[in-house]
Amino acid sequence: MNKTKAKAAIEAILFSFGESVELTKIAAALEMNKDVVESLVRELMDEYEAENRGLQIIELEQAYQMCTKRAYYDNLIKIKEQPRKHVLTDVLLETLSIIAYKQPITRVEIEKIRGVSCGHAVNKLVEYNLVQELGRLDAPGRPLLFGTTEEFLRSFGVNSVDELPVLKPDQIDEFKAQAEQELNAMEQVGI
Amino acid sequence: MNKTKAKAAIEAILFSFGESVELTKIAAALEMNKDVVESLVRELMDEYEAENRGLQIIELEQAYQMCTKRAYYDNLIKIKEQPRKHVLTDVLLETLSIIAYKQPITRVEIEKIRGVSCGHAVNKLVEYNLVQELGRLDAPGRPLLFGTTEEFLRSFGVNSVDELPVLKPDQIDEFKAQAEQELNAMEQVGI
Amino acid sequence: MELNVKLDSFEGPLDLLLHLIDKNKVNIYDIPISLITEQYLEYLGEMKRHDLNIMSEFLVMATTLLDIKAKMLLPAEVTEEGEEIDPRSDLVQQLIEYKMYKYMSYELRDRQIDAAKNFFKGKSLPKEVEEYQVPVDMAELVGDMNLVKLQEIFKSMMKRQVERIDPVRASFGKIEKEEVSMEEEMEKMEQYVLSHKKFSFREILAGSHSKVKMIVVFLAILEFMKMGKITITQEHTFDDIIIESCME
Repeated sequence: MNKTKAKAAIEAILFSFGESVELTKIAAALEMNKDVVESLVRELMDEYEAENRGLQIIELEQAYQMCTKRAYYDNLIKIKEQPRKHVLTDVLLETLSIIAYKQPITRVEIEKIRGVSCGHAVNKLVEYNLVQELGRLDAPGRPLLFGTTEEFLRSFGVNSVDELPVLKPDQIDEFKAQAEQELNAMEQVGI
Repeated sequence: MNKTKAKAAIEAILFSFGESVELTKIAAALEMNKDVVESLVRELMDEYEAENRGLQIIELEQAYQMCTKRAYYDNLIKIKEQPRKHVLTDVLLETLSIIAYKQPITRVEIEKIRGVSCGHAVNKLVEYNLVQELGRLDAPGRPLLFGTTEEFLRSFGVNSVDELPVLKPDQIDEFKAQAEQELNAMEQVGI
Repeated sequence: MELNVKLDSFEGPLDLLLHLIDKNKVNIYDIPISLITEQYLEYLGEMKRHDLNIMSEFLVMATTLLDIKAKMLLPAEVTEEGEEIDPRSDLVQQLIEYKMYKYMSYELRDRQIDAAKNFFKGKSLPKEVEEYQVPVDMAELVGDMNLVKLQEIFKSMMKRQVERIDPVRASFGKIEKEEVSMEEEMEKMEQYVLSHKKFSFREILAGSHSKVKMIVVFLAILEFMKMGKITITQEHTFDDIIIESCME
């Protein structure tokens, strides 16, 4: 199968399945090497970026999914209802952001950061399919570990948890240092 | 909205519906004249004909639908094939062995031997083409009779059902005697 | 200070503290602990008391604040390197981390609003693909199963069927309630294990004419396994289970 046809086949696959399709599955369907297929998908993604295309291909941790470009939301919403996303309260968002950045994380650890209990919030997030159980921590009581789902990536427009905006746990110190610097600068100018 | 963007919007619309969308609906979404939209859809249809596209747009009485090009059906089928892995579970093997040695046999008789229902197992074996319906028993309710297939003989390396090593009636008596002996032995030690 | 903000609107004690720090325009690294504690307690006084769960979380923080306040009055503790330990440092750390996640949660909210503008679609496989039945790979399905094994399965099943028909009870005219005590069975089993050393699971179950007794026997076996008094082995699926004594 030549490159052009392979890309056309990838387009056909992503379109007809609608949901996210894992790279390994696409590779098997094309009977081609995974790395080659990955580079083809990337080429296709770039081509979709062109102005004359209304669709885009998003990446969700080693899987790909086709969807419309945000720019055409206004046209689409006139004739099609967008399935309602769950409205997340502040509590849910806070809990979710802690899970997203610190996963895998236990409930106790989340509670330590938030200073309040969060069993209800975690359950709700699991119910909304934004958070899932990842197994159990090898520690006394074998507490459950939580992490984010693919639906989380899709709902928040993130390719992978590694690509979450800015701050990562190890950046807290950096953040602190920065704040201190600003503080000193302010003190110097007498604020 | 310029022509390029309008076509991109049409692409987004046809994609998100997946099914056929009436021309009037597309025109409403674009807030453009129906005739103009029609000519744009036709242009888009032509563009989709290109070799590098895996999709096509088909016309259905003043409506349009985006779908996969037939040439890529095989790739789609390959994805469908991937997750399936067939195994003969214990339940299936038990049921199969009863059918093999007691054929022709009704479902009720199989259930009598296994002590549990087996409708699902029998259906699965029929799906795997190891078991087939042989007709109906001339009894109240006219229950179906099941037996093994040629595929079964081939897969298990038998030339004909007659070659199946059969359990003789006196062997069952032997089992019974054995069971009683064991029982007596146990009672002697008081269990 | 005005108390026009209800406690209900805070996510928790840390949230309230951040609000107070912000409101007083003080530096998070140099919290005027007396002032903040005082204001914090004022809020707490205004709190509706009906939800004890929420209340208790706020109270825990209040004690932490009072504890810090007390420590601030004492001479500072010193680390091995001779640095003074700020009693506020743990709280500051916690506040900063919390603040970071709170900030991130706003960022996530924005992203969710944007991402909701992408439309996805469901599966729309062509009919031919949808109706396609995956052919079964017979070689893979049958695997290493063969006629001899199949016959073994059949035999063991016929045997089980015979065993299900209770030969003793069938000869009785009436049904008697059987009292089964776990302790008694354990004792009997222990003796049996001692006297037999090696015996079959089926053999031992055949002596149990009631479900309750079977369950108790089974539990006794599990218990002995747990205690390490016996080991069990089974060569193949459907084979009998062999129980061996480990007791001296």
